[in-house]
Amino acid sequence: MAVTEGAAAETLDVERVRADFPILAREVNGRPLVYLDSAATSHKPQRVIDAVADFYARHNANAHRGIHTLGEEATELYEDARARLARFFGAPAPETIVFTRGTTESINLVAQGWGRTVLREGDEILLTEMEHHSNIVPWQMTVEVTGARLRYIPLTDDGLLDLSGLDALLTERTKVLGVTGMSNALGTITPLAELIAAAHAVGAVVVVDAAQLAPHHAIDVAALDVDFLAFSGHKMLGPTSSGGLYGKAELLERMAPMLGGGEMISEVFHDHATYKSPPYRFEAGTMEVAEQVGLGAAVAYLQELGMDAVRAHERAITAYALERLAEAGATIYGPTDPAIRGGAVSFWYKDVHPHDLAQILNEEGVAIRAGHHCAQLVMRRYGTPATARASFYVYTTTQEIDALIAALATAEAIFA
Amino acid sequence: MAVTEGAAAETLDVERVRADFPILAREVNGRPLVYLDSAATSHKPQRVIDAVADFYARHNANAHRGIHTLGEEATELYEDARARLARFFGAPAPETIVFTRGTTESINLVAQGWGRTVLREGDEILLTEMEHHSNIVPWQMTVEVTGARLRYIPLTDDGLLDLSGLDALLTERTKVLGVTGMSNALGTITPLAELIAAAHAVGAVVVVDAAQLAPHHAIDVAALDVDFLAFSGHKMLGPTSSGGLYGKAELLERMAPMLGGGEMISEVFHDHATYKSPPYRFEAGTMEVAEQVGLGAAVAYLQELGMDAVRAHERAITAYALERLAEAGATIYGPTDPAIRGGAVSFWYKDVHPHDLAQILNEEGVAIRAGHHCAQLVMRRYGTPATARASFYVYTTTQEIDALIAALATAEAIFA
Amino acid sequence: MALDDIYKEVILDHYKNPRNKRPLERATVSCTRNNPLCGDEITVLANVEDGTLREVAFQGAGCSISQASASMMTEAVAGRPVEEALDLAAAFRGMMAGEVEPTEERFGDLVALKGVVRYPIRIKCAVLAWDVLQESLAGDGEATATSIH
Amino acid sequence: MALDDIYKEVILDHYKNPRNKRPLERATVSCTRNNPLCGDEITVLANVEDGTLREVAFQGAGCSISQASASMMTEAVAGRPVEEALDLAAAFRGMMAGEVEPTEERFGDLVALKGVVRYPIRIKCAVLAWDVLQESLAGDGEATATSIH
Ligand SMILES: Cc1ncc(COP(=O)(O)O)c(C=O)c1O
Ligand SMILES: Cc1ncc(COP(=O)(O)O)c(C=O)c1O
Repeated sequence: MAVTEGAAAETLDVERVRADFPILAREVNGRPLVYLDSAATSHKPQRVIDAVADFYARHNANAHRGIHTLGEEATELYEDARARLARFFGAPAPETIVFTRGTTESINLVAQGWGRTVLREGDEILLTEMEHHSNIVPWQMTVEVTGARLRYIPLTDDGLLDLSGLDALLTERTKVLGVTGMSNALGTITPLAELIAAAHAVGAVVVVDAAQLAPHHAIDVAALDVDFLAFSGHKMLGPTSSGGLYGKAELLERMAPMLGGGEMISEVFHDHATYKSPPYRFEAGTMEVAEQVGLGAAVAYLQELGMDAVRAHERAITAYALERLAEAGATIYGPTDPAIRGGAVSFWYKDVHPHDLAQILNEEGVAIRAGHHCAQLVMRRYGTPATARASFYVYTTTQEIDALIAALATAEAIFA
Repeated sequence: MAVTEGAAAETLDVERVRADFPILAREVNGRPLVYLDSAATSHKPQRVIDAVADFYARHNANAHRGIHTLGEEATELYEDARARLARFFGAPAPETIVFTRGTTESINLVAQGWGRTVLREGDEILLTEMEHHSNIVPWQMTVEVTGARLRYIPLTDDGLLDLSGLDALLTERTKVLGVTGMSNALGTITPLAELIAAAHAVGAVVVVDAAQLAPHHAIDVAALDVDFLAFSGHKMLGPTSSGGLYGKAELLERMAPMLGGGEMISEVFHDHATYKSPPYRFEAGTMEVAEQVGLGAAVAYLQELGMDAVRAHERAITAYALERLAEAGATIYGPTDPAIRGGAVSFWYKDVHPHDLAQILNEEGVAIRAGHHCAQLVMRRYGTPATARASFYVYTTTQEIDALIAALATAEAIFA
Repeated sequence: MALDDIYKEVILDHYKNPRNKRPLERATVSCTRNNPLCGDEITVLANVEDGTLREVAFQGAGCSISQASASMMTEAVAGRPVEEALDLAAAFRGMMAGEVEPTEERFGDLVALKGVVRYPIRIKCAVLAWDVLQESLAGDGEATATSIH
Repeated sequence: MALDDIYKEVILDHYKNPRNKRPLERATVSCTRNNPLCGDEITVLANVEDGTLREVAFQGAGCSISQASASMMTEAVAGRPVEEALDLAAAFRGMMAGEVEPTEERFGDLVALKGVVRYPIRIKCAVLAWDVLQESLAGDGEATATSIH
């Protein structure tokens, strides 16, 4: 299995991990910060903060431009980050990793650069109803230009993909299957290997939104045989504006650039230009150099923790949270088996509207997210405008879950 | 005049300025770093490095998402940066500033979001031959989709725009004039006020590439009456992956998004989505939050120096460099009057190829850039594949120019 | 405790027992808008005759702040000339921006929402109903899905 | 001084007095490519008969490294079977990647370029002519503007 889960995964020493994250020393409203919003963005270990600062203080230059020493150092740091990401994801070569600002830009790049080149009227793009807006809207925009058609895999009542009608949805008209590796709204981990095999059987290309999966799970793109995989650095301990797109070399080769400009060209004439080979064809203008270097440091940190241990911790803390939330009387959205879900837990607590709940919890230092989580199709499917969501990462403790549960009582008292 | 140059500009205390930039303490090849490549990217004062680090260490959260305290702080810092940039550029409202990763992305946003919406076959896009590839290739891509036609304002032998034939080039067919405020390859400062008036007289919209102008010159978009203005944070003391696009509100309102995804939408349905108002319509997914916060700190720093003093320093150091380079026997590309040019000086030194020159200078700690500077039309116009370029900023000293001149002698000795 | 500022009795009362939350058959204008942050949706319906808001109602679901604000709004503007209702909307927006003094004379029950000023994101919840009212009175009150933020 | 490593006599000699820098009327293959970093352009022309490079020439302008490398290359591969020329190209690339021992026996004058390994960006200058040679021998030697980087 490509999403590996070590049977004998080591566990994290969470207290030691926490010491690496300066923001966890913060207080909010006079209480210790209990940050349960890592699915929105993760915090950054000191090492990542230092990598960015150090880049500016010692190696700052534009990458791939200068002959001078700083230019060479910056280029090397930037390309080292690319190589590290390639290894992290099991990609065959660094050149299969295109740097982008994150998942949203990566999916737009596929939907435009590949989708608009390849898709025709009559073609179908198959998504799922649990996709984040970032894996829906770019395809809607591509549909407008190409005349292809969007279809959706529906959801079961308990938050899984309903694959019972897959044969009718996934046909030789299907040219793309866009699917999240893990839902940010439901926590669901999707059966990627199975979906990819089914898609390939009809000749469709698979675009995986790994924004939520990548931070918690070892991913091996080669073993998975995935065609494109999008990820966000800021959700996996890296800086904002870091991330990228893995793409199979032969697909990247056929892809048109989405942005034109400096450094992605080979030659520019008055009326046309020729472009570089991937990945540079897709990296127009000055890139997020310091940020990708910071992401390299984040990935190195994750590698040291060990992705098996990271996943084991997520699974354990999620199991604990699900149990405590159920005890407290919360309604959970999404699967309740920690083996097939990640650490983003959507819920309603009694009748307290998520906005009110988030506000009241914040007063106790507990940070959760309230809203539609950029997944309005999910909200509509389950008949609610919004949910409250608690999400976890390597620094989350059971004591923090306890703090969440305790704070729920305050909310109940106000709204009783 | 909108690009103001104070008659009695204060001057910079360059030594004090230098103390703010940690990288300037670096040595390269055993010599003090002499960084003459600020047109590629500027260095960052400690304050900017700290602003980014501080964001991660104390306020890190996704902007515009959370109800919790960190989310509110992150949102406030991000929007404060927007408001500061609006003031810095004399923009009427923060909402007229769209955040992007920099000039290249900004121009692509206009060329796609506005250009593809508005341009038709028969329409013309007028550029200049001194544009950076980032203000050429996005328009070529738009031409491919819309059938509009590209035309170019030619250059005079001494590196200015040749406006003698402007009446024939700028006609009622012209829907866009794309022009740089300052050429990165020639140093030329263009007569923006005049060009904007002429373009508006025929109903064309003006897109100014301010990548090089913004770092050195006070710009007042309202006084200039410019329609769109693109800028890069990393060239004006800010982090990589910061910058934006100013656009007149009524133009932004008509513009289609370039990227779809989370947070730029109002409502998402299976088959379509509705979008937010500008600027949020154009900010899909998690943005470069820490970076724009860092850019806010950079702009605050520039404001404290005073843009008149910044420009006065650029002018003085450029005058000195031009004089010394001419004495040394270098051939200058571009105008030689410091009043109408900025501090990016392209040259050939005797017969030493720019690549060789840059390499040899680097051995002495002097960092210059060699190449076509993403301006191949300029190179072709003046019949050279490449030039050497020395470029200056607030921390550049006359002693550094002297070091450059001294190092030229080494090159001459090797190639004599 | 700080939360008292925003979860006051009067707000909770309007939330739990919303006034004028019902269909309005005689509505001459109506408008539906959502808060893109949370997906909450509010419809405002009004019966305007001779430039006066004869009846005002609302529908939709949302958090306590948006529901209470909508409920109080229907009471505050019903029976008033359109001009006055729009003035009050502007004043309310001013109070939320911290620019208009939150006086009992001017705002009545609505003054209870003044604590929301301290929570920038919740301000959107508080003004949602007022935005929708304004849009419906602006004439283009068709229930389209244009956003407000 | 470190620069000696790269600006050796032999390199400067080939730069100042390039060998085989001329048109080649009997050329059976030719290819032009540019280095996108600096805009330097090199054309390689060769007369291939019976699988052997009878004559090899180059044209174009560039820095000392790219010009010297091209000049040395024309000397090194002329008269050799295509196979051998391609092997040498691969070996040269290996030397530039620091993976192939830079021996005089194998590389002759070309060994002078070994110092370039320390300057990653200049490696592109050194291999440019070899890339172009390879492409022209690969058959699709039309002078198109595909990039190499
Ligand atoms: C004049 C000009 N325009 C555009 C750009 C592109 O800016 P960026 O690389 O920050 O997108 C540059 C910088 O290289 C420039 O000098
Ligand atoms: C499942 C999923 N996909 C896509 C995204 C978008 O990622 P980003 O905002 O980093 O572009 C997110 C994050 O919000 C997500 O959770």
